[in-house]
Order: sequence, then C-alpha cells, then structure tokens
Amino acid sequence: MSPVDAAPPATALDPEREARLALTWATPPGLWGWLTTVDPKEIGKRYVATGLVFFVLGGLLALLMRTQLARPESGLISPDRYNQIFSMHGTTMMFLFAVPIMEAMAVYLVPLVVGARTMAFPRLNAFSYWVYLAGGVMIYVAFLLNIAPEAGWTGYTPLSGPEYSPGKRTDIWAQMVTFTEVAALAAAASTATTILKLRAPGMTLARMPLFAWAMLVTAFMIMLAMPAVMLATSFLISDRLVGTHFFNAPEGGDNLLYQHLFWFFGHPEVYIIFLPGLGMVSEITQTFSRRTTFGYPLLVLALLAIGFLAFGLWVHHMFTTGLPHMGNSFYTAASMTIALPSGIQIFCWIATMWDGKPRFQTPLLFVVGFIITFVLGGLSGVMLASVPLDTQVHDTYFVVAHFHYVLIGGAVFPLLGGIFYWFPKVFGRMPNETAGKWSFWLIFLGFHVAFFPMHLLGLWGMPRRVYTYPSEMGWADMNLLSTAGSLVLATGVGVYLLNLAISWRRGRPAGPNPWQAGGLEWATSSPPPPHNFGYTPFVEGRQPLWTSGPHLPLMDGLSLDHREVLLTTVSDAAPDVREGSPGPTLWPLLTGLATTALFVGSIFNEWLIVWLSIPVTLCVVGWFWPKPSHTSKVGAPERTPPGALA
Amino acid sequence: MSERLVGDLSRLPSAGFSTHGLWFWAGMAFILIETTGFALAGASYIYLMNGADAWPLDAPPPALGWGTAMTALLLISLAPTMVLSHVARMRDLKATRFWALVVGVLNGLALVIRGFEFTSLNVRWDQDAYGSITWALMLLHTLHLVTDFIDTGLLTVFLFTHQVDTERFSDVDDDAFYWMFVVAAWAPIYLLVYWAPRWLS
Amino acid sequence: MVASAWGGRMFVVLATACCLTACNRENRALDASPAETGPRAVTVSDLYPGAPAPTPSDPRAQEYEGNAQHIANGQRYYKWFNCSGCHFNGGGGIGPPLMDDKWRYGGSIEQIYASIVQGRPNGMPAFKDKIPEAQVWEIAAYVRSLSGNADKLAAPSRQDGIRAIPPINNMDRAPPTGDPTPSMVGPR
Amino acid sequence: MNGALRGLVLLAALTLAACHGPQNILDPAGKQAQDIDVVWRTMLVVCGLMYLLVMAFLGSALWRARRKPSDDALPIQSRTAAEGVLDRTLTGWIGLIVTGLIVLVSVSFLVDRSLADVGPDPLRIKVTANQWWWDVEYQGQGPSERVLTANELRLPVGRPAVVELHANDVIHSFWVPNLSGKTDLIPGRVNFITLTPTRTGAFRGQCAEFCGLEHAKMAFDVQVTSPQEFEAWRRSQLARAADPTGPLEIQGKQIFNGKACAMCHRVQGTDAGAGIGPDLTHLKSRATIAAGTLPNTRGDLQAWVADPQGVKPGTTMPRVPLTASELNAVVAYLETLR
Repeated sequence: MSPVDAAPPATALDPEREARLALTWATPPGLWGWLTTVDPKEIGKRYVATGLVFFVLGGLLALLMRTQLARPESGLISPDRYNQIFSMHGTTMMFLFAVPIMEAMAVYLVPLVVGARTMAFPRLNAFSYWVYLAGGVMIYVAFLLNIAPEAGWTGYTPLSGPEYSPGKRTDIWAQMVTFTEVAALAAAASTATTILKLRAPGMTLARMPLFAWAMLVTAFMIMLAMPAVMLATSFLISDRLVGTHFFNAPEGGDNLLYQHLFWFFGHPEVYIIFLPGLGMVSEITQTFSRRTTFGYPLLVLALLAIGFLAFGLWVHHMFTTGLPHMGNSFYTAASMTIALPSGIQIFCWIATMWDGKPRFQTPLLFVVGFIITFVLGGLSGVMLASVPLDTQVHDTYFVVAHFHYVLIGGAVFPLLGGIFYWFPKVFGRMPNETAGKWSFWLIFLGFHVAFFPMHLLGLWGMPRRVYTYPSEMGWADMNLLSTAGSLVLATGVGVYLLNLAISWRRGRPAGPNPWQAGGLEWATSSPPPPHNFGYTPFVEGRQPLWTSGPHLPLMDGLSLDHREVLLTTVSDAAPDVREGSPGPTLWPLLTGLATTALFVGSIFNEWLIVWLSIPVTLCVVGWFWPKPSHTSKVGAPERTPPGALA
Repeated sequence: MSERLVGDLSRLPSAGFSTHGLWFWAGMAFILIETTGFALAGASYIYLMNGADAWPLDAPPPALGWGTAMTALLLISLAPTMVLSHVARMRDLKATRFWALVVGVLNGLALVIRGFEFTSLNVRWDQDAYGSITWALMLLHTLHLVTDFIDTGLLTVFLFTHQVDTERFSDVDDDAFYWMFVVAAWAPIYLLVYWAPRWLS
Repeated sequence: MVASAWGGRMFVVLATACCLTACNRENRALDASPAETGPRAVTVSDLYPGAPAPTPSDPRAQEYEGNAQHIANGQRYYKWFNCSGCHFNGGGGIGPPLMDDKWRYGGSIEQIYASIVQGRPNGMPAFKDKIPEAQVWEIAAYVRSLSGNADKLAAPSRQDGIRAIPPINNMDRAPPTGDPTPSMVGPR
Repeated sequence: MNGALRGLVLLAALTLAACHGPQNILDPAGKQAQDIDVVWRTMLVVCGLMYLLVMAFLGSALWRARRKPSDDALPIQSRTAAEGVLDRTLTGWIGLIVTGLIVLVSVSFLVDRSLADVGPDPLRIKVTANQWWWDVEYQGQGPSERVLTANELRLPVGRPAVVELHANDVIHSFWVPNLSGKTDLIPGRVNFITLTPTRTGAFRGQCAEFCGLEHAKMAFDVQVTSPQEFEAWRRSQLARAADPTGPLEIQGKQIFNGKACAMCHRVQGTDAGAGIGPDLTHLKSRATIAAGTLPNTRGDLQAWVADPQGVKPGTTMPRVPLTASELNAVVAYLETLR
C-alpha cells in the first residue's frame, strides 16, 4: 500500500462526532426524503441517471435514423416521422443530455472537489432538477403523442414559424428549451457561487483543481449564453401564439435575427458541453499519469481563452446566409484562433502522460480515445471556419461528422471516462475493469466506423437532415458502413452501462481513494457521508492528498448540530463567514411543479401566464419565508459582520 | 489518530454583508443573466431598426409623458434606496423599516405608471416588428419591476413581523442593490423605446 | 414503489386523455385523400340563403375542422387559388366578408364546403373538379377559422406576409348566425 | 489509433482519387469550386500534418509508458528533468500552430476574395425556391426574352452566371457542389451566387438547408453545354407550347385545363396560366421531374401524376382524382410539351 493510500479519510476520525454530523445533514428516509432532499449528492446522482436515460433515448433515435439510411430509398420511416426523430435526437442530446449531465456532474462533484459540505444554493439545485425532469418528460410525452418538434434542434424560422409549423409541435419544443434553460441557469448560479465562495480554506484560485476551473468557466458561459436562446425561443413562441412579427420579413421582422440569437447561444453551447469534459480529462490524466498536470497555468488560461473566444464565433454558423464578405473573414480568423488554446491543452495532456508513469486503466483509455478523436474533430472544425470551404461542406454530412467528433470525442468520451473514474467515490464500489476496457474499445471503434465515413459522404455531396437518398448517388455503401458502426457503438454503450449497473451492487469495495488520486474528493469515505467532510480540510497545494502526504491538515469549528457552511474569500480562500444552509424542503419541488404548469399552460393560452404566475409566486414566497435564523440557532457572537459599513 | 488540526472556525461571524454573504452572489448571478437578456433584447431592437426603411415602421412614436414620468420616478427612487442600503448595513431596524416602506411604495407607484405607459405606446405587438420589439422590451422590464415589487414587499412585511437579525439586514441590502439594477436597466430601454423612434425616424 | 405505480397509472390516464383531445388536432394526414364521393350530405335543397344549419354532418367534417395541419394547408390554398381576389383576406370586398358572424349560406364546415364546390349566385364560382375535395375541405376549415370558430389550439396565428388580419387564434369567436334576410344576398 | 491513421490514409487516397459524380465537392467543374478545392487541399495537407504530429507525440508517450517500471511510488510533483525539453517543444508547437493558422487564414481570405469576383458579361438567372421545387427564370431583354423553367439550370460553359436567389416560403439553400459552394435563399432577402462552369456535363444540385417534409427530394439538374447549344436551348424555350394534334392529346389538354392541373401550373400559349407549381411549357425537355426525384420518362410521369403523394409524401401537389383513361390522356398531352 502506497503512502498516499494511507492518508486517513477526514471523516473516519471520531465516530460519535461523525454520527452527529450525519444526523444533521441526512436526507429523511423514504419517499418524503426523496422528494424533499437538498443534498447535492442525492440530486447529482439522479440528475446524472436522468441524463443517461435521455442519452440512451437519444441514441435509440439515432439508431432509428441509421436504420432508415442504411440503404437508399428506404421506406421504413415516413418523412414526417423522420423529421421528428432527428429533431428529437438533436434536442435530446443537446438540451436534455449534454448540458444537464455536465451540470449534474458538477452538482455531485463540485462540493467534494472544493472541500465543501454542500452547494451554495442546494434548494436551487433541487429546483433545477425538477424543472429539467418536467421539460424532458413533457417533450417525450409529446413525441409519443405525435406532437414532437419537426424543425430540427435549431428550429429555424420561418420553418418553425406559425405558418409552416402548424399545431403545437414547435411550441412544445420552444417551451422545452425554456425548461432546460431555467434548469441550467439555476444550476450554473449555484455552481459558480460554490466554486467562488465555498472552497476549502487555503484553496486559492491558483490551487483550484482544473475540474473546478472548467466548471467555473462553464457556469459563467451558461449565464451569458443561455439568455440568447431564451430570447430567441420567446420571440418564436410569441410569433406563434400572439402574432408578433419578429421573424416576419414583410412586416419588418428578420429571419436572420433568429439565427443570430440562436447561434449567439448555440456556439458557446458547444464549449459549455465540452469544457467540463476538458476538466475531467485533466483530472483523469493527472491521476493515472502519476504526475501533476504539465502546464497548469496554461491550461487555466486556455480554458478562459476558449470561454472568451466562444462568444465571438457564432457567425461561422451563418456563412452561407449571404452576410458581407469582410465580416465573414473576421469570423474565420476568430474561429481558427480557438485552435491555439485547444492545441496547447492537447499538448499539456500528452506531455503529462509522456513525462509521467501512466497506468492505462479505463478512464485513461477514454482520455486517449478523446485525444485521437477530438483532435480530428478540431481540425475539421478549422476547415469549417474557412468561409469558402464552409460554403461547400456546410449542412452536409461532413458537418455531421465534424460535430459528432467534437461532441462525442470531446465531451462524451471524457464524460464516460469521468463517470468511470468517480463511480467508486459515488457508490463505494469498483466498476469492472475488463468490462470497462471492452466497452471502451467497442465505443471507440464503433464511433469511428460510424462517423468517419460521414466526412466522405459530405464531400460526395450528401446533405444532412435528409430522410432518404437516391440509389444512383453512390452513397449507399458508406451509409451502410456507418450504420454498422453505430450498432457497434451502441453495443459498447450497452456494455458500459451494464458494467455500471452490475458494479453498483456487486463491485469490489473501493475504499476512500482507489486510484490514489490527489484531489480533495478522495479524502472522504466512498460513498461520502451526508456532510461530505467531518472536518474542514485545509489545502496546501494543487493536489492536497499528494502534497500534504498522509496528514491532511484540518480545521474544526463548524456547527455539528446545524447545517452550516464555511464561506471563504474569492481569490485567497481565507475563512470569512459561517453561514446556515437549508435543510430538506418540499418547496423546490412545488415551485418546480408550479413553474411546469406555467410553462406548459402558456403554450395553450397566453393568459395562463398571468394566472399561473400566482402559484409560482406563492411557492417562491413559501420557499423564502423566514425560518428561525441561523444566527439565533448557533448563537454566534453578534460582532460587526464583514461588509457592514460603519 | 494523526489528525492535524490547524485552525478553529467557530469564532467566525455567522453572517456577512455584500460579497461576504451567499445571497449577494445569487443576486449577482441573476443580474448577470438579466443584463445579458436586456443587452440582447436591446441589440435585437437595434438590429431590426437598422434593417428597416423607416422607424417606427408604421406608427407614431410612443407618447413621451408616462415614460418620462417613469424615468423621473426611478431616478428619484435611487436616493431612498441608497439610504436603505446604508441603514441596513448599520443594522438600524427603525430606519430600515421606514426606508424599506418608502422604496416599496415607490416601486408600487412605478407599476401603476407602467400600466399607463402601455396605453401610450401607440402600437400593438401584433402590428409589425417595431411593435413586437417595443412591447418585448417593455415587458422584459416590467417583469423585473414586478419581481422586485414582490421581493421588496415581502421583505418589508418580514421587517415588521419577524425577528430581524444580520441575515435579514443583509437581504434588505441585497434587495436595494437589485432595485438599483432595475433602475439602471431602464435607462437604455427608455432611450430605445422613447427616443430612438424620434431621433432616428 | 406504490407511489411510482400510482404515478405510472396516472400518467397512462393523462396520456390517454391528451391523446384523445390532441389526436385530431395534431394529426398529420400527409396523404390527404378521404373517400372522394362528392358532397354527400349537402343537398342543394337546404341551401337557400338564411337557412339555419340543419345540414346533417358529414363524417369528414370532424377530420378537417379542428386539425392544425388542414387549416394551415387551407390557408395556403386560400392564397394560392386567389380567394383573396374577391374576399380579400377575409374582410370582404367583391365577395362577402368571411370574418364576421354573417353566413348567408350557412357557417358550418359542410355548408362552406358546399359553397365552394357548388358556387353561389352573384359571382361565387363553382370549384367542383377544379380543386380536389380534400383541398376544398381544407379551405373550408380555414375559412371557418377566419371568424374565430376553429379550435383556438389548432388555428394559426399570423401568416408570413403583410399583416392583413389579426392573429386568427386570438380572435373573438363569432358564432355563425346565418343571415335572416334573404334580400341581403348579393354584393353590398 | 492505428485505425484512425489508416482512416486518414484512406481519406487522403480517396480524395486524391477524386471520384467523379454529378454532386461531388471533390470533382470541381467550375471556377468557384476549383478555387475552393485549393482551400480544401491546403487544409488537408496542413491539418493532416498537424494531426500526424499530435499522434506521433501521443504515440511516443504511450511507447515510453511501456518501458517504465510500473511502480506505485509517490506521484511526481516537483519539476522533472524533462520539463525543460517539454517547455521548448511547447513553444515550438505554439509557433507551428500560429504559422499554420496564418497560412490557412490567408489562403481562405484570398479565395474568398476571388469568389466575390464575378467576371465579365454574366448571364442573369433568378431562382426562387419553394417547398419543394425550384422556379427558374432567365432574365433576357424584356418580357419576350424571358425563359421560365423549373428544377433545371442550363449554363453555357465558360461564361459566369449570376444567380439571384429568392425564397417563397421557408429558408432553402442553393448548392451545386461541382460548380460552387452553397448560398441560402431566405424569405425577405435576396442573395446572389456566381457560377462559372469550366467543363460541360450534367451535374446535380440539391437543397442544403432543412426545409420541411420533402427536403430530401428537392434537387435540380444542371446541364452545362457549349454556348451554341445553350443558345439553341434558350430559343427553343422561348417558344410557346405547340397545340397537340392527336385526339388523345387534345382530350388530355382539355382535362388538364378543366381539372385541378391548371389551377397551379402554367403552359404558355394555353389557358393554363397559374404560377403556383412549376412551369410545364417545355416539360419534356428536362431530364427529371418532381424536383430531381424521378427520371422524365412516360412511365414515371404517369406514376407521378397518378399519385404524387406516393412518390413524395407531403408534397404540395395533390392527388387529383382521374380515371385511368383521363390519366392516360393527360400524360399523353404532357408528353407533347417539348
């Protein structure tokens, strides 16, 4: 056993003290507890699980499409159904899987990674989950009722407008986007505040784990990008419901306004999805290379640069709309610039492996797969950034190949690696390594067989979003190959999920730090107790468990009998204030239900917005109704609190 | 047992104002989100305006009276808001109660004026894109007036009915800050809705 | 577990309820070709001006009346076949207005259908054979929606074009009353 | 990783082989497409090299890992001996990326400029996209010189053609990969694209922006011919439809004008004058029908008129009830529209 492994978990120190803390922070048993919990670990688990369910559903839709396209002029699926299927696939993967599951990983992991007892706004996390769940359920119920979106996940006007998308299909899509927006914004606000204010003492910004950095940048990007799509879909839905003219050209509207707003969100969205992946890659690479990450400051700068640049690129989705040439060239240059931070990151990860002592276990395999795949996707992205070349390959299968390389390669591979990596922490049991390797190879090979041919199909002239193609175009063989690959990929995902499901009950007990990692989350037991850490850890380096050796310094003094969190200063993480934290409550669920009623009702009658905002308001009032104050409970000395003016 | 206790946190204060408390950050996140929303809605207004031959497209510009009254009211309300923030940080319960009432009443008055503003826009939302975006900006801001009215109103009630401690004072301080944001957000909207159609038509 | 089973059953009930109401409204009959048998139930005899609406209902009426896709198609054909040439966008001109509550030849979808197929005195041509039946039904469904009589949830709001009429789905309902004075027939 | 490398080699081989096809980016037959092809080849070389470098670095990291003793001693935290080398390599790598980007941006920018250059005496064509077909109008001198056709573009080789792009309903995208990139057709906006074919032949274009149900079946033919052939074609298109002579054809014309057909279609020189569907005056001079969906044979024409919804479910052309003999007559009439 290595010296690192011998580090005592900060929780196993005093059984009686632990029991008191656990009682204070415990989720009530049974259904009531399930509905009222505000424990980020509970919410994070079900958030991830729900995200995986949508991942599987979206994947099944993809298999349906691949089956239809396996041969030319296939009559398996009608055009109407096919359009719904691909719209649902995109909508599911972008809005119900990719962003939420990354947020979900943050909800579970961020408090542990920064050494906090809980999130900054635990009730907001619960609310976020309920709203997200309601939005997802709504759109799948609509799908079963044949009222699913039909204008693609982008919902371009006027195809999605009142004249060309009659009925409620697009309304439901637009409102589902609002659901996921609200959920993502709530989770982002909580994540950002947790990272900025709840870090363990000593964890200065310069010592913050890269996963926390990635989630911080992501949270800010969500807050800056999501309002754009909220505006776009609100304009769209008001065009459809009350006859406004935002996108009606003869009355002064403009269809390109929709595209500008959509892509002002849509492009950062891509980075919102894959920045958390980069954070996971950094953590995995470091742990399995047995070496601190090479170029930590550069990696942080690269994250910030990507987050910043992402907002200047949206027009490269609109190169074919006839915008002025000079402007387009600016966006070409800006889009290509992002290759620089990405290239630096890739270098740093490979350098970490090159100079370390890598152990090729499943999580690191996914990182290697990520590098091989993502770099290819990044390079085809550089190609797409060029205006002339983009006019050729835009909206073809080349683009389909590109963004699956970026999103599956750049986000799903790290995510699968990350879930495997943190699984023992969450459930206290090891996933099966052999099955893990099998799943990796099936997923990796299946992915490339499925998506590499799409590059060629695009170059050979196959547009995307077609429900069929003529046999004389010569696209049949590559499509068949792609379909075969997708089946292998799906098998791999099946093996992966089965492995998790079996290991959840039968896996080998993991112990607090099975990978001998250096992050704070490994300093507590697996699974962590309700209060995460018995004592507040004190951080002396970037990898506390590596830096401080077997004796992690600890701090005492937070209440044992009341939920209390430690607030530290933003940059230096110096202890500042002890603040109360809410206990289990039904209000987030009730508010979520009221919000759901409001959102769904507004599709059917605009006046319901007014009437149903009353229950929402009542719920919020209930939520914030003053409880016995924290100060009176802990009886803290009423000195002049920080920030008060004399 | 090899524990290394390096500090005691029990002496820390149990609440803090401004950046020292959590709710301030929730407010900041909300303000960041809303600022983006306002900025993009304003940008949409300018985008549609630039694409039009005439602006307003086919309507007289909004009547100035109520909008200007609104602007004046909001500007005036800044003074009591600053006082409220100050007395809350002083933890002066009596003064906080009084100024919270004043700010709440001004907020309610703003809602009344907003009602009249809607009647003097001279355009319907479903007339043309100008009408649509004008109504959108106004509704967006009204939403904030309403939320802050509810927020301030509830806090004021709590000040009179519940025990008031540092946490509550801190809430009042945060609420005052939020009202300043609502006032600040109105300035560009006022210019766009009331003056852009006049200057640029 | 009990709760989830209950929730599951509740869900099924709700989904079925939604299904029944949404079914007709949202159905997309791409291959719109009902039994083409001519205006079966509508006979010429009861089509004098001002008749109340005793016309026995045609089974096809149900299919078209509250269906979003059919109304949208009807809106398209209304434009394409130049109904606006006489009726303008529903406000009336050479032909009578279609947005008010006055229906000289009855305001049920079957009666509107018959008016289009058979034509009417004083200028309304007969479109029998000119427009396939399914399309006539769709136009009739749209025309009926113009007076706010369609299901609000199926009616479109604005068109992509110059604003001529208020959003149909926000219109006040104008129940067909018929016109009690036959002498009013003809251009006003 | 070997799989990926092999894939790259395969890609290179396939692209250099530039398989021919009527709708293929890699087989440029126009000035614009050739210019873009230069960008593509530059990109492929630069990006391919970059990819190989990354893979080589990754490969060497994996290779080093094999030789290391697998010890679980304390992880490396202090600065290692190799870090100096890595720092210098990183600097070089950044320099390489920046250089590569400058090359790519420059090439892209220069080609973009050249695409904006139209050339002398362009042919002017107006294309209006509809759900789900293309309305084509050649704008000559005055109305008598106007040629109306649908779902087909005829271009003289070597002469630039400026295509004015309109949309009637939703957004579509005009794309003939062999000739140039694509440009969207957006309601309320007018866009332009220039095509300068450099070799004769038959090509295919297709809508590239999702536009609803039959987006997949919204294609068109492009015939690039010699200027003489083009001129002959243009003259023939200016002619009105000849009156049918056979009894079956005459009956067909009557049915065409008496039934729903004439509500939407135009046959110049007859009573059928509606402009909602494609102009049929010279229907039989085109290679395909139903927007590139079926070859223009008598059998396919018959199948299409009999049941358009069976061929293109959801298309705007309704199924017009015709008896077998009526159908036969209408198709016989359509066959005379040459």
